[in-house]
Amino acid sequence: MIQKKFENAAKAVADIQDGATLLVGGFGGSGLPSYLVAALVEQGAKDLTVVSNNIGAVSDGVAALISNNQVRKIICSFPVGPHADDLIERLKKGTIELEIAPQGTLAERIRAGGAGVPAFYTPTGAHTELGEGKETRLFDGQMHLLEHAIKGDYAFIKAHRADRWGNLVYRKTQRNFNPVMATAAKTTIAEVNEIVEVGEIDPETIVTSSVFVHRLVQAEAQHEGKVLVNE
Amino acid sequence: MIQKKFENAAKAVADIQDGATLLVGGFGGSGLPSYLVAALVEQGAKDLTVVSNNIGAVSDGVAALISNNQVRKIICSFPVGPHADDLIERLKKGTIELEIAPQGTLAERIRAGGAGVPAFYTPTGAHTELGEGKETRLFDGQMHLLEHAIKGDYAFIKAHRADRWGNLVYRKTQRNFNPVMATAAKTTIAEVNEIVEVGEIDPETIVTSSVFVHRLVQAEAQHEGKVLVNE
Amino acid sequence: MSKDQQQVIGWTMPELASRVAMDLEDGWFVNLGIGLPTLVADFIPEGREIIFHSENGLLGLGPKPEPGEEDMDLVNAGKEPITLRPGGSYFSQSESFAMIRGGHLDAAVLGAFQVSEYGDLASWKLPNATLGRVGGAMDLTVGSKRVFLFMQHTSNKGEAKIVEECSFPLTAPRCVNRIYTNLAVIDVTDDGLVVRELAPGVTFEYVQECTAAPLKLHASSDMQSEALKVQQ
Amino acid sequence: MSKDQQQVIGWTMPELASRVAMDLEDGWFVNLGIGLPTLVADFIPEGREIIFHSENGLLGLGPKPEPGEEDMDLVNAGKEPITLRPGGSYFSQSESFAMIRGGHLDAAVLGAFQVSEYGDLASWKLPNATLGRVGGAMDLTVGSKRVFLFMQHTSNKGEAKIVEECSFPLTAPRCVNRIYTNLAVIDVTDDGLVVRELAPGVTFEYVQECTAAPLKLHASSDMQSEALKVQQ
Repeated sequence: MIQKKFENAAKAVADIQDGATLLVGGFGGSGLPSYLVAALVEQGAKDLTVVSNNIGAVSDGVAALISNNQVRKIICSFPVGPHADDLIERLKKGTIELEIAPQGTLAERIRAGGAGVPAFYTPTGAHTELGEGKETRLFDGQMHLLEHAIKGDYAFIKAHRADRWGNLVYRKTQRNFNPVMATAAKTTIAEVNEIVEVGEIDPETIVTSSVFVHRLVQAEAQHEGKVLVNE
Repeated sequence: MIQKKFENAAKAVADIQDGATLLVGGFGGSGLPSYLVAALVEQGAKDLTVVSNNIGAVSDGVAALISNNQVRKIICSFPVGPHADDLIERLKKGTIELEIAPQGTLAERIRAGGAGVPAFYTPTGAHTELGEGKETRLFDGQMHLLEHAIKGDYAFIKAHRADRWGNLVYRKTQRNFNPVMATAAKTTIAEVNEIVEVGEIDPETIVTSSVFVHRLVQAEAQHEGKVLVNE
Repeated sequence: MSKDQQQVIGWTMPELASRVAMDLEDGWFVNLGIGLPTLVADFIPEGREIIFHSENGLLGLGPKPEPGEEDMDLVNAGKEPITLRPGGSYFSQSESFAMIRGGHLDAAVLGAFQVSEYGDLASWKLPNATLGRVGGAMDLTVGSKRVFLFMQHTSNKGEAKIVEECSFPLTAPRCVNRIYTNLAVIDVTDDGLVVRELAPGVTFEYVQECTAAPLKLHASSDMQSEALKVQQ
Repeated sequence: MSKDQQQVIGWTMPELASRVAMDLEDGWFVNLGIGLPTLVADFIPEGREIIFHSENGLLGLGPKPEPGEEDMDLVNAGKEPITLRPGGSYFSQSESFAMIRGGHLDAAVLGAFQVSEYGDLASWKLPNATLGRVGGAMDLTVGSKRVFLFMQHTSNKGEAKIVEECSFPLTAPRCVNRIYTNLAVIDVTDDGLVVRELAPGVTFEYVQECTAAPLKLHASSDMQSEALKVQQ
């Protein structure tokens, strides 16, 4: 019988090794899997490549992993905010690498990773600093960049409700990067508010299908609702 | 005030010109916008390029446009079935062109068209007859094909329920090609069983957002449920 | 088909479906091709949850509906009415094939016209046909973690379907992992085709005779398979 | 900002927001950038339905919630709590940017550091900054059918923001269609920058003085704009 639920976040993240690539959902504090991130700070895996849209909006997001010196490289679109100081300091020391990607390119690269598309062309970023060094090609006379898929060893995502098979529904703009990241990792771990029996979620409303979710963790009460707007 | 509803299918398809590219949703009879197709048979536009997964499963699908000599080129994955005879005859006479695409490549090319991605690489079809003449490239040592986006001048799609803004929900496997084709046409015309007021569809359940739908037509009773499995 | 003696040599198709089902592991996501492979769904061993995928846009394919209960908005990849199991979900073609191409399915069980000793598959077009019917076959063979074939060992005319090199148009090269036929279960390995299991009453020599590529016998497969209980 | 005399020359920011709102047509889908552009939502003329897009994944952005009614799962691209209008919908980032990049938005109203006479935009990174904040700016400028800028005519230090060539890192070249500032409404045309409208009490000569690129006066814009009623 399919059973994806782990007892707690610590057990769900226990096997993450140094050097792993990790996708972290959320947009600021909304849809951020903060219980899983906290467990990984505790677990201590190092030299991580982290892919996440924001890094500094809230202290219990990716910023916590950076401050704890667990991140070797960060790929994001918006590396600013109240908790970006530790990132700036490490960039100056050269102990962390930063790759800035336009938000849509970031989302599409992750989608491509989940969809078996190794690379695609996009007009976004052409003729800009972020396109420098990238392969270019004209389509209909307009310059496009070749962008490559992003895949994770692990994805940390946040959803509202799961069933035992791992089907997920989200609340409102909590979706953001979560559904797309769920598709692009070898092991997708979902932090959810509620786990229900199979059949209790209307099949027409399922956003992330069970095939994409490998582990489920019930969010702990103290982590729910803790995150404030840019703190 | 936004008002996308047309009085009937005839008026919704009236401006389709000879030579237009048309995306037609449906998988066999399921999710087939047969009322719109019937109106286009009546309207008579010629030299159409039609993109549709199947052509011969039901007589009131794309087969009807082929039999009525309105199609110059057809792009599909499954050009067989009980109503393919007229296609075969026209292929032999050279009056129609057929492009067969793997189903996933077809879906992804249409998605790319809707998503502003002019081209992408896929492993599907490499080293096969369907990959002949296509640009290839190795990723991780595996051969991939460069596939180009498909966009339509019009898309005919079928959905279950719409609201006045054009938000859509589908019933079960009626989705098939409909949500993706809805994104890839200059003018998307949706045939629906029911049109409700804005706010009556739960926002968490909307599959096709209003931005993708330009015209709404209420399906006529005699066209509903008419389509049988492979007839 | 009625002239085909192989129908009564070795496993019947339901028995073969049951044999394939034994190899599908608890929790796997599996696509069953149109036609014969759909039989597999009826033989999942008790207590195992296998989630079937249909490329037209659903996970959690259930059995056929009772007569009169058919819903034309709920069909499988063969356009036949089916049902959805609790826990099932619906999605569009682009999502369905993202799932397939992205490597999320544990196995696809497909039919075949020909398969080569290297695991090349030909399944979508006969050599002289005006039209092919590719559907999702190329995506499934390229994207699925495992490709299993479910087929009669030879063609209706008695010609070998397992060959040194495919003469029919390819679906994908080097994609098949295991071949289930009425005569045997055969693995495609780096070391060539290896017979893992023989159907009751079938000898290795007979299988080789019906096969146009060299076979090896797996070290542990010298026993006839006899314990297969068809659970219908 | 407090030293900025431009705050009281020409239009106030709410007046400017109202001026932008006048140009958004019934039924348009529009993205409002973080910061000043969000003001526009408050000034949509009666009877017009404009559907606002937020790139973090919604269409149908409504006003800010009442104090105490904030829902942290319902935020805009600035991560501020907002509401959803009836008819609104939610979607993921990949869908949101497919919408943007695919050309489905009628307009984006964005802020700017600099804009060139050719419509090149610089808005994501200051020249000597360690970090840029690109977010969705590059996608929006490339993908939206129209790009409108909503900005103070000059920088806080009084430097021209409308220039012959951007010296700051580009967001996208040749992407801006119209510039709304406290002083004027300026079109980017094949024929250069054309002033379509002057704020009350502002002369063409003054606008030119505050601009580091040549301006033309539109044939029909020799009258001062005075009829702008701020509907708040």
